[in-house]
Amino acid sequence: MTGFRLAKGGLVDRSTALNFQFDGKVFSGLAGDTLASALIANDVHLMGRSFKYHRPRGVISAGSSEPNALVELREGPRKEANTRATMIELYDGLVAKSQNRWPSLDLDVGALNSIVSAMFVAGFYYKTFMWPKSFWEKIYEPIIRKAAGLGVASKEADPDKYEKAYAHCDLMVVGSGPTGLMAALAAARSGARVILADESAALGGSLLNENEEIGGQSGGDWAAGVIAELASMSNVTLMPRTTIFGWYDDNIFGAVERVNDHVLEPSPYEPRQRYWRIMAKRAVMAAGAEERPIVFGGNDVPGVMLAFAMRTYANRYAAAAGKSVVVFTNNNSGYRTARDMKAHGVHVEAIIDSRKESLADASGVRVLRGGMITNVTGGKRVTGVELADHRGISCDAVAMSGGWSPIVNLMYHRGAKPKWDERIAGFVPTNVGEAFVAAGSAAGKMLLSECLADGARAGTLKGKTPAIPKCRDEAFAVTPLWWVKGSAGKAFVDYQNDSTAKDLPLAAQEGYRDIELAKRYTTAGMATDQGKLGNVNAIAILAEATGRTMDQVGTTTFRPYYTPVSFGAIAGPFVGHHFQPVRKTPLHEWAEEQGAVFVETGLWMRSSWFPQKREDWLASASREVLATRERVGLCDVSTLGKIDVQGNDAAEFLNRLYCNTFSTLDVGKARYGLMLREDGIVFDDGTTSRLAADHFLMTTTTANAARVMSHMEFCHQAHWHDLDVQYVSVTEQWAQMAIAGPKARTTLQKIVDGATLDDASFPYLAAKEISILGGMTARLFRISFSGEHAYELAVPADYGNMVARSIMQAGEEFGITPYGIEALSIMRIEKGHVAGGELNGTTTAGDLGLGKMMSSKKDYIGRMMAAREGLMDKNRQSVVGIRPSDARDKIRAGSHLLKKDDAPSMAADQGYISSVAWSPMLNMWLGLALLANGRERHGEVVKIFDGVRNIHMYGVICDPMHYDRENKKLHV
Amino acid sequence: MRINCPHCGTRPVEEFTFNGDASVQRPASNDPKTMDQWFDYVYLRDNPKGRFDEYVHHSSGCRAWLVVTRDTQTHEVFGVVTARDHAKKRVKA
Amino acid sequence: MSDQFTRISPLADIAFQGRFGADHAAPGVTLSVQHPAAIVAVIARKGKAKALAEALQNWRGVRAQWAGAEQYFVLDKPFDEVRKKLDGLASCSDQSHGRAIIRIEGPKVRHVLCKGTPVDLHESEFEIDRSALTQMAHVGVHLTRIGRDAFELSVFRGFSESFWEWLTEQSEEFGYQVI
Amino acid sequence: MKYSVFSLLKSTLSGHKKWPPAWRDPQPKKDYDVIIIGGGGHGLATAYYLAKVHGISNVAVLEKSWLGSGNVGRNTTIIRSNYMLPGNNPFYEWSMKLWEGLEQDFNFNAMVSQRGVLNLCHSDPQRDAFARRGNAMRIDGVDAELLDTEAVRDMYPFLDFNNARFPIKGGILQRRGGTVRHDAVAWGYARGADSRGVDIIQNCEVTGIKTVKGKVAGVQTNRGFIGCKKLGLAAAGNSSEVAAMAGLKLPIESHVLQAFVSEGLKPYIDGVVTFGAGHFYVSQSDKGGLVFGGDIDGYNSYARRGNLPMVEHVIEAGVAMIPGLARVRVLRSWGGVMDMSMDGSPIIDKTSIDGLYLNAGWCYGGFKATPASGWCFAHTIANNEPHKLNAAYRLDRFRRGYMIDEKGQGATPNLH
Repeated sequence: MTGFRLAKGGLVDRSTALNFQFDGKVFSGLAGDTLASALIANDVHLMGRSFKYHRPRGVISAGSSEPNALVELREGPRKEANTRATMIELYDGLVAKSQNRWPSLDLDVGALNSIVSAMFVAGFYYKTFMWPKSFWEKIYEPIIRKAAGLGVASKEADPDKYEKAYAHCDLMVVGSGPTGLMAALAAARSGARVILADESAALGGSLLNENEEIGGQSGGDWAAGVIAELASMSNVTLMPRTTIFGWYDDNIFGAVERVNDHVLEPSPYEPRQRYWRIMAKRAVMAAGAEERPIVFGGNDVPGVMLAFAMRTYANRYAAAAGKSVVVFTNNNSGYRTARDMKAHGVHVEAIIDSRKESLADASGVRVLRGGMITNVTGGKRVTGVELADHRGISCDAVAMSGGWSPIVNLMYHRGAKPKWDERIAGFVPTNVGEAFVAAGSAAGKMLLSECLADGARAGTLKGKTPAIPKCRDEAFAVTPLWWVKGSAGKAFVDYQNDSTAKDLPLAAQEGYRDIELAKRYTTAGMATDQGKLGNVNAIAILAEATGRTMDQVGTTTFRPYYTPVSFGAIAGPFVGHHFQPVRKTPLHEWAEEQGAVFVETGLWMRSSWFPQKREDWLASASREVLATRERVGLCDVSTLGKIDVQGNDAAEFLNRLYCNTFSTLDVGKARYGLMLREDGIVFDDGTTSRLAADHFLMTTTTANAARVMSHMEFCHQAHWHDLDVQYVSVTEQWAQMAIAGPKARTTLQKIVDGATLDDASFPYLAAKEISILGGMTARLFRISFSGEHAYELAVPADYGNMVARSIMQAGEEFGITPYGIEALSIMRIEKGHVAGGELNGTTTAGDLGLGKMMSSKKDYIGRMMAAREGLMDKNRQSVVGIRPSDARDKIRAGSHLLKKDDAPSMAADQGYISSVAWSPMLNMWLGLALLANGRERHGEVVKIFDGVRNIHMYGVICDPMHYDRENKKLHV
Repeated sequence: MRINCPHCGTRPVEEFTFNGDASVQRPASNDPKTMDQWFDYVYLRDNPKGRFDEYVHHSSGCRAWLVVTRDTQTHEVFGVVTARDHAKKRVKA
Repeated sequence: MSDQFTRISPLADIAFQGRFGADHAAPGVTLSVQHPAAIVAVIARKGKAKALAEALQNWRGVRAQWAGAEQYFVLDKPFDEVRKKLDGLASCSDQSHGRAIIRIEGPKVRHVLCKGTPVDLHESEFEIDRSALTQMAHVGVHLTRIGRDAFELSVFRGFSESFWEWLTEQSEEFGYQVI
Repeated sequence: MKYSVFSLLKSTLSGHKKWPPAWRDPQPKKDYDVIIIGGGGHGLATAYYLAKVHGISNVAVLEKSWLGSGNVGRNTTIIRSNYMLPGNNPFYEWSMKLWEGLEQDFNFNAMVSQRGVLNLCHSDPQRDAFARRGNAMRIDGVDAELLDTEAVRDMYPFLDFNNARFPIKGGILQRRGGTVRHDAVAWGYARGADSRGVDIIQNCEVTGIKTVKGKVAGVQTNRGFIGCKKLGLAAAGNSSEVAAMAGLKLPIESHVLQAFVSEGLKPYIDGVVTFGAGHFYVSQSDKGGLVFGGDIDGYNSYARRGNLPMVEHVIEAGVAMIPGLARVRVLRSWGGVMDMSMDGSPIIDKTSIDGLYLNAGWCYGGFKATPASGWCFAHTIANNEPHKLNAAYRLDRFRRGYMIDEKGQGATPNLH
């Protein structure tokens, strides 16, 4: 043995040395090491500080349950806090730092908390820090927040990628130890689709850590043989480095595969981690059992660790936790560790067995039966132990085993609870249904032979169960020992959160008797290991303090995540600009050519304005409005929802959906329609055209397109299935552009084939198929949102950019100008047309001034509820126009309105400004507002309250139609 | 949670949108005397702990509206029919 | 109809030919943008579902892909011809420009697609010529298996660029080729 | 024993052996003046204010499980009063005022921490809507600030300002908003109510409501019949089930809302921030965990657990808002059952049954309302008439057409 690296054995690759840094110091480890094993091999045990008292802490476990040895791994944007040293596969160039200490791990000022720790009992903060009142936020809380927390997380974007995927299988096996391998083998040989997942880098589970014998070979060799067979089968998927973190309804499992956490940087084509949703017809829980600590004085001094962990470091990683070891146990595991350590040449001082009697094989190591460790000496490293009989034993490491807890967390993610089994002194699974069964030690089967047989049974979906190989069993016997009562110093139940054995009885004494209350009051079980190591001890101590049984106290609720999961994995590739897909219109390229500034509108990118030179948005939009109102403008309106409605009952269907009537609409004509929700509130509006007796083209607002479609599907399928009507979204089929302005007709006429666009053949609200550009079939609608003489032209999407360019060319002589939705918005506000600001899900047709559209001759969605008292109330807010009293003032959307002489208060509130625009036509700011009893108040001067911008002024209420009230321009 | 869409087969819950109690039925009459029925239909909901019939839209699949019978505590799905068949059956009954 | 006009695919600016991603010997998947003569959404009129299904089955040389209850996408024949042929049986809507179709094939095709769809595409569960409506990467996808290791993915044209970006990124680890 | 630094010091010297129980564990009496069903935040607060404000202390709070086991023990701890509509705004502001004096009032440190609630906006219409909301607050004297992008960047430079799909265009900030240690609210109210004579009876499940001639007479429980003159239902999440015992059908659906906490971190984010282009909000607890959540799962449920699609939806939005979160790990998720009402607003009212009162429909906003809800419900029960602060929360508002719909989603509970 050189230092603490054992001379022989282990699964590490002695030919590959890896350099790494911990707290700035360079160390060397071996391929196959974890960071924890490499540090232990370098005689580094102090790896972290605890949460509350900042106690020095070393590694406790050798797996994912580790509560103490948490480090900040990597640097810069790849830095990740709280990473378990026990799960970090060593790679060359690894950089890690200890955390929750200042200024250094060795000298941590926070450890002063320990001195006043007598006061810091469970719940102390609920009883103090209340005076003076202002001190909590200014003084106490900032100090607590700074001292609390664990690692420091990066605030920079992660340079690595993540992926998501779905998987399906007949059988998923969680855990690849003896049980899991047998289960997978049984299912795989019958031809079933099998997934075998294990959180470790290597498959084999405990067989990699323990000295076992199966089928005449070592456990490791047997496992390698089974894994090779499984790997050769096309119906088997092996998933090492994959943690099943949660069980969800209908046997869907969430999992994270750590694809590239074991390398310095992933390849550019591969993700760091991959998130899986595994849909398993059946699953087997074969994750084994977790060893428990014993609660005794100083059970947290670096060098004290679980017995299983100590022998794992020796057997698998060839790392000795010490040179002279004491074992403290209440079951056979301690003996196993003593034997293994002795075989590795480590001196074992004694086995302290809390039981008066035991038959376990100590292989010549001194056994102190009925012994108790009351204290561990040493601050940052074990120097010895003190026993209840005041004897002292010098040593540099302590192995402890308080018994075993089946790892069943996943099985209780859907609400069931485990039950206490006295025989193994652990909570074992209850039946949660045939789709998810526990096997092996996860089911409380503590002998290797039982595990192999149980795994084979659980994995047999059809046909014969495979033969069970013979093996050597280690006897299992345990007598509970939870808490060494005469402990000197602190005895920890929850290491990371510093909950001690005394906290739980105190919680009970104060009334927090329920395990859930005790957990919340003491924080035991709430650390990053979620109580994997400490919860059973906490339950036992609480049971004793309150005179209840283990089952009466019960467990806290098991919940995802089995181990913590990175945000990145769950977010997958949908981050940054890829958070949501981008939806582009068929005229996007044309708009880009015209210099459009795009704006996110839902998922769409819409052209917002088309600046020239150094115009800002207002100058650009104003110019676009003037050009359109004086000459002609072209606007992309492709995002409006378009739904093809066909069938013999299409007209009847529309009659029932809209509050106004569509059955009377002539073929070749368009009509504005208003849809209500069933509660009588306005849902959506748009222009719908009749293309044939049994064929309509409905348009919806951009925002509501999908909801209108769902609504139609619901109404048809759930209410009116007898109607002969078919409908499909054709939004994406058409590039649609508005051509508006006095020169719209002349511009369009230049590209239309044959037809003449005069008022006789193409009057206002005409809607017809035409031919353009010498043979392209298009649809032309004479409708207007801007208030100008305007058309909307729809052409098949792939031709959109070409047609838009042709129109620009045709209109060039008239000064055609592209305009965006800013200009569109200005023009609709000038015209008093309602849009999103007014169609806000709380307004009625009456509020919008559209009450007359509501037919009284037919049934339609929303008709009845619209008649309720509250929806007819004359004091409801209705749409009005508003202008500043002083034409130089700028009014702003979101301002509230008060009576001219009222002081601000909610009670006096009269409404608010819903939409605002600078009107280049009227040379002032103007808007639409929702005002109580608004239609009766045209001409009234109101106070405009804009408290968030601290700008207040007066305004005049007017008709919503600010511009061209006679609609003359429609017919220019 | 997975739902067996009669048209598409079994799909996970992310493909579906829920719209609640399917026991409600849109009244046939517009007579103001039926206001109580309308109020019940629009606003009151069966909300049992246990077996529940609900409207579900296969919004990211075939876009059929379904009536799913499901346990609201265990989320177990007992049965699925299309809303169309559900409505037809109700007319007969 | 407008055959003399040049159609510009929404993927024209992004689906460049070539070899991309990880450099394995052979590409894991091969992607190509498809341009069927037409895509017609066909929905049975009331009471005509069976007759429609039969008419489509008996119409030689036409691909009719299932697209929901009593609905199909009919490919390859011009819209007017489809409409005339199915007159009285179905309502037809032209979607030729509304959807973009990407073919993806190769030994890793299922490995790529399982990153998007929850549909089990294992041969034993999803046979050739079968279609599904599903969602991948927040985009609605009409998916058809056209061969053992070949699928067509049809999406609304407005999403096609985003979808292409996602699909190619998922293919990178296997190496992919665009033809 | 009054909690103070002095009592803590004194107890430390005696080894903490003398701390009395925070509340008794009484046997139910034969009858009470008032029974409250539900030992959560609202029920305990109601009992506290019945005793403290109205002098009614012959009160029992019946809790079917452990006290605070409902939504008060499983929320994301946020308090705010940034409402827009007249029916809501004064009520929530009253709640905020009660929070501000709560700890001294009930002698329990609930860690009321006004570190600010910031809602982000990502479009011009959204900013206009925020201005409307902010002005509705300011018009009634409630604090609200409209921030532009730069002001948001100054506060939280690590939000995604570089590569966002939906760029941050500003936000609305309520500095008086913040967080409260949620369990401690239940404990503080329980201790305060208990010390004023209220019986808090845990593990006592109501199985039936007895009425005589249209008047409440008492409740059947798993611990026998308990009589009462007045009965208050404060069992949000289960309101429909409890109300059904009295033959009432409610405008409510029960839905599951998931919440999450990350591993503990050194101070990362100071206040509460809400994403405006998806469902995500986050704050950091005093212990260091990032506490966050998003939207309800969307299907009716009484299970206190959800499914993965909403987990993904929330966490995608989280990383979209704060790219650095990618390497932070989420530790635990859980679920609570919400009363989703038909307009997204609650009900605090009398019912058609004499002596039966209803406190329900909190959607996922019940925690911040706890003090005012208890205060108003106590008033309503004591006076048999709502206080003007809860006058809009009437049960008949749907029938009459006076909904309080902040989101404008209508009678679709899972969209509120």
